[in-house]
Order: sequence, then C-alpha cells, then structure tokens
Amino acid sequence: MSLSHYLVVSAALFLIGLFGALTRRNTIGILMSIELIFNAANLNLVAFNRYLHFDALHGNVITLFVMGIAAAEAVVGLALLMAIYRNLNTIYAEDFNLLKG
Amino acid sequence: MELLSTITFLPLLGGLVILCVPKEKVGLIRGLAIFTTAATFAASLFLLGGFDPNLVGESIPKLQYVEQLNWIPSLGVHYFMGVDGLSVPIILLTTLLSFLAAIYSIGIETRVKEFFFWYLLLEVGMIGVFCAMDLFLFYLFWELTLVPMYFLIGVWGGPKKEFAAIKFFLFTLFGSVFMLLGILALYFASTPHTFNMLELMQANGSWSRSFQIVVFIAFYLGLAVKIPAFPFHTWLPLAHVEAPTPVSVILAGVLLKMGVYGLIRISYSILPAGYEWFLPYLIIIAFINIVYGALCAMAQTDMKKMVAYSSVNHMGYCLLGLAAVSTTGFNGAIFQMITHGIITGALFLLVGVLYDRAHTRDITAFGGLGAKLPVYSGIMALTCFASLGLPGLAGFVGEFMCFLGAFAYWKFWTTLSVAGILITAAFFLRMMQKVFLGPFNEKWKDLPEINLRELIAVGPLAVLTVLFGVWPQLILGLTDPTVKMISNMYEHMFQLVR
Amino acid sequence: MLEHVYWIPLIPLFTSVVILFGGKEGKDSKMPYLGIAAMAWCFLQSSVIFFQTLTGRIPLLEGKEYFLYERIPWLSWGPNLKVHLGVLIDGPAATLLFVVTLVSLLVQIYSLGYMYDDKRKKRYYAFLSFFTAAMLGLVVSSSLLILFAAWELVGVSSYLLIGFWFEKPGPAYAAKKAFITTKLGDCGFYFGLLLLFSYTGTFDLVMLKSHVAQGLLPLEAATAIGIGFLIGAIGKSAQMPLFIWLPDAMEGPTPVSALIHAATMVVAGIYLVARVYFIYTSAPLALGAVAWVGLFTAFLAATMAVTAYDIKKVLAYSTISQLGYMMLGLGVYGYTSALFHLTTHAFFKALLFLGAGSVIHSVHTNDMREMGGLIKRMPATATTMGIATLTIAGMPLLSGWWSKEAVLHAAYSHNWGMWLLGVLTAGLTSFYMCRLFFLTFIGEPRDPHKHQHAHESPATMTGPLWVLAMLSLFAGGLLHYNGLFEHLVHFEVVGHGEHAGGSHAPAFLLPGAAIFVFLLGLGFAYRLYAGSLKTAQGLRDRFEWAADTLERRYYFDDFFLWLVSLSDKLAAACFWIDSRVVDAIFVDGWALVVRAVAAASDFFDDYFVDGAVDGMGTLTQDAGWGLRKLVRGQVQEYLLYVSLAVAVFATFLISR
Amino acid sequence: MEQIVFYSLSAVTLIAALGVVTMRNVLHSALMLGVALMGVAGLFAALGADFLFAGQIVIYVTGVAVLVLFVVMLAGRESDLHARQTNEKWPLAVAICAVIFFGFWRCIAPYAGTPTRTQPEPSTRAIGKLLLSDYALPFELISLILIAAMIGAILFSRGGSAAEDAP
Repeated sequence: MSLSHYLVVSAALFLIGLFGALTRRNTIGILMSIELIFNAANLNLVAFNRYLHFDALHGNVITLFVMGIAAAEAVVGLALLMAIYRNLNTIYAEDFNLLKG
Repeated sequence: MELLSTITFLPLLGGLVILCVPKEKVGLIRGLAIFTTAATFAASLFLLGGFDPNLVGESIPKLQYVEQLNWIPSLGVHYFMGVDGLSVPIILLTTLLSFLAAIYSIGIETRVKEFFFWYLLLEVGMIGVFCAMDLFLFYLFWELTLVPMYFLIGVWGGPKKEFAAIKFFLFTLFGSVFMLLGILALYFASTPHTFNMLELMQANGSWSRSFQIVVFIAFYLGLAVKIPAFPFHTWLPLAHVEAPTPVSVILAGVLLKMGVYGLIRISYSILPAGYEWFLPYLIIIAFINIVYGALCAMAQTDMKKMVAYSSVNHMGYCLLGLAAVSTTGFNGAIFQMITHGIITGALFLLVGVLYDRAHTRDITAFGGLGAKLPVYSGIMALTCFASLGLPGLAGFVGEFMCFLGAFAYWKFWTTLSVAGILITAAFFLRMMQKVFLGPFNEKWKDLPEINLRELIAVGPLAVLTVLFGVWPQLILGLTDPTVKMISNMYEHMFQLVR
Repeated sequence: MLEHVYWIPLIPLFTSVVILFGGKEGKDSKMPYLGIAAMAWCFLQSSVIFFQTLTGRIPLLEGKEYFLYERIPWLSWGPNLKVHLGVLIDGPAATLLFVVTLVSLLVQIYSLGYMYDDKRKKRYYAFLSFFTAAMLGLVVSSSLLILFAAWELVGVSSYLLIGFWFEKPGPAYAAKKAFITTKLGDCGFYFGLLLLFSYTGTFDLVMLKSHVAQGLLPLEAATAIGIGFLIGAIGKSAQMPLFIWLPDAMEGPTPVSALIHAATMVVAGIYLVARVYFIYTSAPLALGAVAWVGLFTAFLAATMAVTAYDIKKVLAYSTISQLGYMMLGLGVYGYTSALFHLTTHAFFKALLFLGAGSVIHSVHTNDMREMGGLIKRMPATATTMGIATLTIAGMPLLSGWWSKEAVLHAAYSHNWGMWLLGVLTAGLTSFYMCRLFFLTFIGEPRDPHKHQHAHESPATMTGPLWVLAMLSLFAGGLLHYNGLFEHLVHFEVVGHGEHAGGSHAPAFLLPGAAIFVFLLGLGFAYRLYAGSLKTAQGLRDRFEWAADTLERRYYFDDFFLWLVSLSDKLAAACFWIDSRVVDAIFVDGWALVVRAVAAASDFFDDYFVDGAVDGMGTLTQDAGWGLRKLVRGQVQEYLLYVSLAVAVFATFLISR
Repeated sequence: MEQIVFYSLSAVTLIAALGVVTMRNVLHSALMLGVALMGVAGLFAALGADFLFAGQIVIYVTGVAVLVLFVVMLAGRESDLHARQTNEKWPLAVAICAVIFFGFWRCIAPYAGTPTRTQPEPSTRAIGKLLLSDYALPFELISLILIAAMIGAILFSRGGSAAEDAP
C-alpha cells in the first residue's frame, strides 16, 4: 500500500472529526470529534514515518506525545464540562454564549 | 589679511558685542554702533587705497582682493568674494551712509539695542551683496538684507509700519523667489555645475537664446522689485514713509542700488542675449520710471513720499543709462547710483530733521522756514538743487551721461524723458517754495535750528555732493576702466544696438 | 593779462563763498566791500583785455578767430570721449567780459545805497558775486557742456536773487516761475546738446566749428540742434512764448533787475546763439526761426509796454523787445549788429533800471500813476534817465541809434518786410519810453505826499548812473568809429556779406525812416502824457479790450497757468493710478487672491482631509458594529469561520 | 493480502467515525468512538508501528472512550439522548469539508505510489532509546502536562461542590 492511501484515510478521518466538531450540539460530541482529529494526526505521523523517514522513529515518538496530550485535553475538557453542566444544567454548545459581543 | 571679509563681517562682530551689552547702557550701545560703522568705513577707505582701477581683464572682469574658499564642496559653492571698479564705489557709499545714518540714529529712543543690532546686520548684508561673486553667496546676502529691514521698519516705523513692513518684505521676497529660480537654472545649465559668476560669464556662449531670455526674466523680476522699476515700485513710497529716518536713508541710499548693480553684474554679464532682447522694454520702463515717478512726486503732499517718488525718478535715469549698453551709459548709471545715494541720503536725513521737530511731513503745513532756520534751509536748498540735476552739483553729471548714452540709440524715448527733468525741477521747487519761502507760519515759532548731531550726519554728504559735482573724475576714474571692459565684453552681441 | 583770464570767473566765485560763510549778518557787515573789490579787480582785467583786443594790440591767433584757447581735461570716459574745462576768448567773449564786469561793478556799488537798510545784505552780495561768477563762466567757457552748467547756475542765482525777499509770497512765486520757465527752455538746450554729442562726440566749440566746416553735421541734425539751442535761448532770454517770467521777475530788488534782467543773464541766450553761429549758418531754417522769433518778440513786447503802469514792468517789456531786436539781428546774418546792440543795450538799460531803482527808492512805489514831476526833486536821476530814454528811443548819434540802425540795416538787406515791422517797433519803443519819462518826471505830481517825501539818491547811487549815462552817450559812436567793433566782432558768412545786402536801399531811406519814427513816438508821448492824463485815459477806455489783452500779456500767462494746472491734474491722475491701480489692484489685489486661495485650501482641508480621517473613524466603528453581530458566543461558529477560511485557502491553493 | 487488511481497517475506522458524528444518541456515538480508535490502532499495526498499536489500544480505546462514557452518563439527561444532535449549519459544514478534502487531495497527490523500503521490525527498543536520548525534554514535559491536567480535573470536580454550597 502506498503512502497516499494512508494520507487519504487520515484526511477523511480529520474531515469527519471537523464535521463533527462543527455540527454536534452536544459538547461531548464535540470533544469526541476532537479525539478523532487527534487520531487522524497520529495516523498521518506514523504513515510519514513509515514511508519517508523509515530510518528513525521520530514519527512514532511524536505520536506518543500527541496521544499524551490528547488524553490530558480530554480530561480537562470533560472536567470543565462537568463544572459547566453543574452550573448551567445544560451541555448544549449553543447555550455557552456568555462571551457574546 | 582678508580685507573684504573683515569689511563685510565687522558690523556683525559689532552687532554681537552690542547684544552682550545690557539694555540700559544706551550710551554705550550707541557708542559701540557708531564705532563699528566708523571702523567699517575706515576699512573700506583702506580698500579704496589699495584698489588699482586700471587692473582690468580682457573678456571677463578681473577681481581684486579675491577670497575663494570651498564652502559647500558637494554643491560646488565657493565663498568667493572679490571687487572691481563696479563694486568699490558702491561699497564705499554703503559704509559711508551706514556710518552717517548711525550717527543720526542717536535720536532713536525706543529699544535701542535691537535697533542697532538689526542695523549692523543689515549693513553686513548690504556689503556682502556687492562683494559676493558667487551666485549662492550673492543670494544669501540678498536675503540677509530683508529680515533686518523688515524689523527696522516694522518696529521703529511710523503709524502704518506693520503694513509697510509686510508689504516690503513680501514684495521683495516675491521677486527674489524668481531670482532663486534663475540662479538654479544657471547652476544646472553650466556644464561643471557652478555658481561662480566668472565661470558663468564664460559659459553663456553655450546657452540658447530663449534659455537666456527666460532666465533673464526670472532675474529681472527679482531685481526690478529692488530697483524699483515701474510696475513693482509701489512698496517704495510706503516703506519710506513708514521707515524711521536713518533706515529710510539706508533704504534709499543703498538698497535701491542692489537692483541696478544686479542688472549690470548678473543680467548683463551672464545673460547678454536675454539683456539684448529686453532692451526695447528696458528703455520704455526707464521712460515710465522717469516721467511717471516725477509726476507722482508732483502730486504728493507728504515730503518723504515725494522724495521716495523722486528716487523712483532717479533710478529711472540709471535704467536709461543701462539701456544705452555703452561706456557712456554704464558710467552714467554707476555715477548716478553713487550720487543718488549721497543726495537722497542727505535729503532723507533733512526731512527727518524736520519731522523730528514738527512731527509732520505735510508740505502745506509749513511756510517761510527760510527765515527761521537759515542753515537748515541752506543745506536743504543745496540738496534739492543737487537732486534736480543742477550742473556743478553731483546730480547733473550722472544724469547727463545717462542721457548722452541713451540718446545715441533711443532718440525718441530719451527726448521724452528729458521732460522728466523739468517735472523733477517743478516738484522740488514747489516743495521749497511751500516750505521755505513765503510768509512765516507762526505755528512753528519755537522750531529749533538744525543741531550739531544732525549737521555732522548731513555735512559730509553735502560736501561730497559739491565735490563730485565740481570734479566728477574722482568716481569716473574708478569705474571707467571696468566699464570699458564690461561694455566691450559683448561688443559683437550689441552690434545692432550700437 | 590774457593768459590769466580763467581767474576772472573764479575770483567772484571764491569771494561769494567767502562772503556767504565769513563775516556776520547785519547792516554794517564789511563783506559787501570785499565783493566790490573783487569785482573791481575783474573789471580791470577784462577792460584791459577788451581794449587791447579792440584796438588790435592783441592780435588774433594766426589763422584762428580767437585770441586764447586753453583747456584742461575735466571728465574722460569710454574709448576717447572727453569733456574739457577750457577758456575760449574771441571777439564776442571779450566784449561781453567787459560789459558784464562793468555792469556788475556798477550795480554792486549802487546796491550799497539801495540795500543800505537790509539786514541780509551779506547774503545779497554773496549771491551777486556768485551770479557774476556764473555769468563770466558762461562767457569764457570753451566747452558747450560747461557753458550749459554755467547757464543753469546763472538760472539758480537768478532764482535766489529774484526770491531774495522770500518772506513776501510775491518774490517766492516769481522766483519759482522764473526757474521753471527757464528750465523749460533748458530742456530744449539739453536736447540740442544730446543731439550734438551723438553726432560729433565732443562739446568743444573749436572742434565743433571744424567739424561743421568739414560738413560732418547733416543738415536736418544741424537744424534740430539749432532749434534746440533756440528754445534754450527763448527760455533764458525771455523771447516770445517763454517771456512770462521776466515781468514777474521784477519782484526782486531793482539792482538785481538791472544786472540780471537787463544787461547780463537775459543776454545769455543771444550769446549762446552767437557762440554756435556756425551751426546756424549751416542751417538756414533754424536761422530763419531765430529771425522771426526775434521780430515777433520785439513787436509784441513793445505793444505790451505801452499799457503797463508799473515802471519796472515797462522796462522789463522794453528789455524783451530789445532782446527781440538782437535775435532779429542774429537771424538776418547781422552778427555784428546784434552784438553791438547787445553791448549798447546793456549800458542804457542798466541805467534805466538803476534810475527806476532810485525813483522807487525815494517814492517807495513802482506805480507811475503816483509819480509825476519828480524832475524837480530828483534832478540827477531825471537827467541821466532822460539821456537813457533818448538813447533807447533812437535819438541819432547816440549809442542806441547806432546799434539799432545796424540791426535794421541788416534786416532790410535780408527782407524788407522785417525791416518795416522793425521800424514800427522802434516807433513804439520811443513812444513808451517817452511815456515813461513824461509820467515819472514831467507834469504835476499826482501824489503830493510822496512828492514831498521824494529826495535825490545818495552819491553811491547817482555815481553809477552818471557813468552809465556817459557810456550811453558816447559808447555807440566810439565803437562804431572806423569799424572798431566791426573788426572785433565779425562772422564772415559765405554768400551773405555783412553789408553787401541784396537790394541797395537809397542812402537816406533807412536813417530817415528811423528819425521820423523817433520823432513821431516822442510827439505822441508828449501830447498824451506830458500834460493831464485825460486824453490818455479817454483813449484807453475806448480801446478797452485792446488794453486788457495787452495787460494780460496776450493771455500767455493764462496759457502757462493752464499748463501748470494741467500738469498738476496729470500728476494727481498719475498718483491716483499709482495708488489705486498699480498698488491696490496689482499688489493688494494679489493679496486678495492669495487670501482666497488660502480660504479655499482651508475649506478643502476641513472638508476632505478631516472628512477622510473622521470617515475612517466612523467606517471602522460601523464595521465594528457590523462584525459584532457575528460574534454570538457560539464556539462552533468561530470554528466554522476558521474552517471557512481554510476552505477558501484550499480553493486558492487548488486554482493556482 | 496487505490491501485487504488496509481497506478493511480504514473502512471500519471511517464508518465508525461517521457514526460518532452522526449518531443521535450520545451513548451510541461514544461507543462508535471506541470502534474508530480501534480501527486506527489496526492501521498503526498495518504500518508496522507495533508499540504504537499497543499504546493506542491501551490509552485511547480503554482510557478515553471509557472516560467519555462516564461523563455521558453523569452529565447527560434522558432528554438529551433523543434530542437533535446536530445544529442547523451542517450543510455548510459538509460543503466546507468537501472543499477542504479536495484541497487535501491536491496536497496528497504527489505522494502517490511511494513504496515502503524496509520490512517492519519491532520498534519498541528504538522508541525507548529515542525517548530518553533525543526527546528527553519533551518526555519530561509531557509528564508535567499530564499532572497538571490531573490536578485541573480534580480541582474542577471538587471546586464544583464548593460552588454549590455558596448560593
């Protein structure tokens, strides 16, 4: 299989994540879509590492870091969500418009 | 020792010293001012002593006391000072008049310190104009004379002084703007870009005739305002009426000469084709200046304004001489300049004497002063007769030579200008009759006679008037060799006029 | 004696300066005697020169027509243009030297008495010496330019002397009028000089003479120069159009009138024409003009003299008339006759003026109507004036007869019409002179008070009168005797012999006519004025209009006054133009333009530039408001915009 | 054979991803998330990144997916499960994604057909050596981030109770 295939897949994955972030009303949905975007990025990294820079595993190491960050982000996101939920009793993104102009 | 620079910048030194003197010490300031002007006059006498009139070049003027230093190398501007037969007499006139006017200005009471500072700065500008042989430097000194004159008229002047000062300043500035354009045009037209007048004189062969005409017009606008030639003369009566006496002496005695000097030194020497093109207009303007100036003077009731218009008339004679483009014409013009400076200077001083006492210059207000002030009216009569061109006094020879020169080529216009002499005689005599002769006007019972200070100021001028009248060779000896060279510098060019 | 002739003009000049500045004013100042001493010395010198040249002891320089010709360079400029200060003594110069110094001396002595009580006597004598110096300068000068200079100086001194009593408005006005009118004439002279120089390049009389002899001067130029000099002469010698100043010049002290307005200054014009006679002979048209001007002046002046009542005015008109004769003489190639008349006229006219002066001095009025019968009170003055009246009237064998006869003879030989008018004028002359004599001295006194008061003048005044009387009697005869004067003053003109004369008049016609006319005038005057004045008054009333025109000097005065007012109006117009048009429109108008431009740029600046700046401000504000609506707090929308941007960028990436 | 593995895995991943995004029920989409992550892990394996395969499984599939499930349970209300899950702007989003995909497509094109040169071999040792040599600093940093996230999460959840007491 050639590199472009993997790239196509990661692109598709990225777009689906983006679409989800744009359209999901439920904040958790948004978070999940973000998780997808992270994974798309990882896939890209590994694919490049495998096909182009096969002598060293930098791609993989970075992917590891990305996963770490993704996890941390998810944790914080959800914690925030819990706090918002407690205050506003809703987790729909439209209602979070306190910062309206 | 650089004589020319000392003469030019000595007054500046004096001015600066005066600035340091505290305002209250009026006596000291006056003493210093007179001492500086006296020293400058002495230095110019020293210059006259060392000057050899017959040392004259063939195609371009040969200068003496030359000082040439690199001033702004990038622009090719040199601090180039030099004198020849044309400028020495005028410099002497300047320093003499400044010295005498300084003596007279002891009468100035208000803000003495500034007065003398501006006065000395003015003298620097004037002398500089006549020594500068570099157009850039010339223009610099030309402008330098404007500012002090503006303040001198604006602060110590008569009732409408501000208006007169502004008008004078703007009028002359209007002219000098064009002159600046002319200088720049010359600068760029000369192959190795130069402001040096001598080089420009040689380079004018390469310029096209139309170029020379355009640049000539630019210069003429600047100079005509100063002369003053016909359409640009309206500032003169106003400035004279409003200026304090010593200032109007300098204004009439020297500043008017800068215009004519410029015409000879720059317009004629550097732009002969332009000059030759302008000749027919010059003669007409000269005629207008003479007759029109005299007629306006006739209509005046204010003595100073009348004298101002008479200056317009006399400068008309200079223009007549210049229109003659011959040795007679040029000699006549220069002679007329010098004598006009002396006579009109004396005239203004005398009018000032009367004004200081009677606080009015209205001719009709006086009457029969001849009996009351014999000495004053004696000198006044002498000066008036000199001014209307009585032979035997200085006014005649210059005027006559201008007419002689001009008559050779412009017979028609010169004949008409002869009427100018008659009108000049008419208005001077009318003034004398109204002021000095006739029944004594009781109002001026307590008018004191002319005092010593004023006599010292006017005395030398009166003596010079008689001296140059009886023996004019004194001036002609100085100017003639240079004028011979100048007039045959472009012999071929003015062949058709000859 | 002749070499030092240049001292003759200089001595009085220095004395005048010394007198003016030295000594103190006031009645008893010693200065006048210094003046008289100087003049005496000059008179001595010039009389010696005159007699020696007259009697031929000093011969003419070989081949030349002059006795002395020396010069020093005064002014030199240009290639070889020079003006010399020189002395040229020939026949006319020597004569005039003698005449001027003589009359000046006598007048100065006479003035001792006349000006006795005047506190400004010192200045008077200074001016007199200055005048004589200028006149002598004019006489001796070899260069026309210096002659012109002296000419103007003479004019100035006459201005000063006429206006001597300047407190009174009369003399002040008369002085100005005199100077301006002569100046008007001088413009013509000035023009002539310019033209002459432009053609010949020199002012020297001798060189000019050779130039003209070689025919370098074209005819029309010579004519123009001739006319120019003639105009100068008309102005100075009070010929026809410009004579108006002479009658008014009588305002000055009488000795001044005697010296200046009778013997010396007014003669300058004639002398000028004589001096450049070679130009006139080469320009017949100019010479004709001289003749006609002279004739007309003589006739008209004579008519004016008939009706004048002021004694000095009558003499003034008579001077103008006699000057007309001299001009006529010159005009008709009667060169010698004119100068002869000039000399004799100087003597008897000076005498007449001085006599009139002593009359005025005693009766303190000029008006003849208040005089009468003064012969009893003032015998010396009366007899001397009687002699002078007879001389001028043309009594045979007196000097006046000889000179006037010579002029009429020359006129006859030239054109008999002129002779006729000349004789008629001679008649008029004898009439008005006798009228003057009868009115003042004969008949019963009309003003008894003045009559009592009248007394004979002191010796210093009558002395000069007697000297002049003797001269008037015998000078003519002596000079005419065996052509003495003829030898001294002559100008041979090719084709016009002095006495050849075209038509030979019968021997008795000329002298006979003259005598007849003289007696006629005498008789008429006696009949009208000796006795009562009734008949004269009757005659005057009948010819009212004629009397009036004569009185008003043929309205010349009015003409010139109108001319002066015209020039005033012109001056006012010029000044109006200057202040209104040139100044207001050109300069201040310019200020208006600049101010308008300034206002426009100010408006532009406020409206556009400011507007633009404020505009930007409001623009951003509106945009801000507009964009504000976009920010609705929806996080997802922001993400949407970001991705929209990415999309746009992607399309851009694709299309490139 | 390799193509089959790749296509199947990628199909699974993409379909699961679509499910996450479009499922009405949040719980179901959480589950689909898990499936998608496992698909990605498979792809890692296909790419020879064995350590990553294991890592993915350990970290993501179990950790994050489970975590999400918890939050859904805690924060969700019954009504949420059936409410409309996507807001009204989704057509615009689809359009944008299509355009961006097309953009990606252009970027990917040059890489088509690049063959793999080496056989995959176990990479764990290499990754470990790398982690501690070149990437020592990031390694430390990542631990720091994790701690911070942990503290933050604790703070929020505890802080909440404090907020409740205060009115």
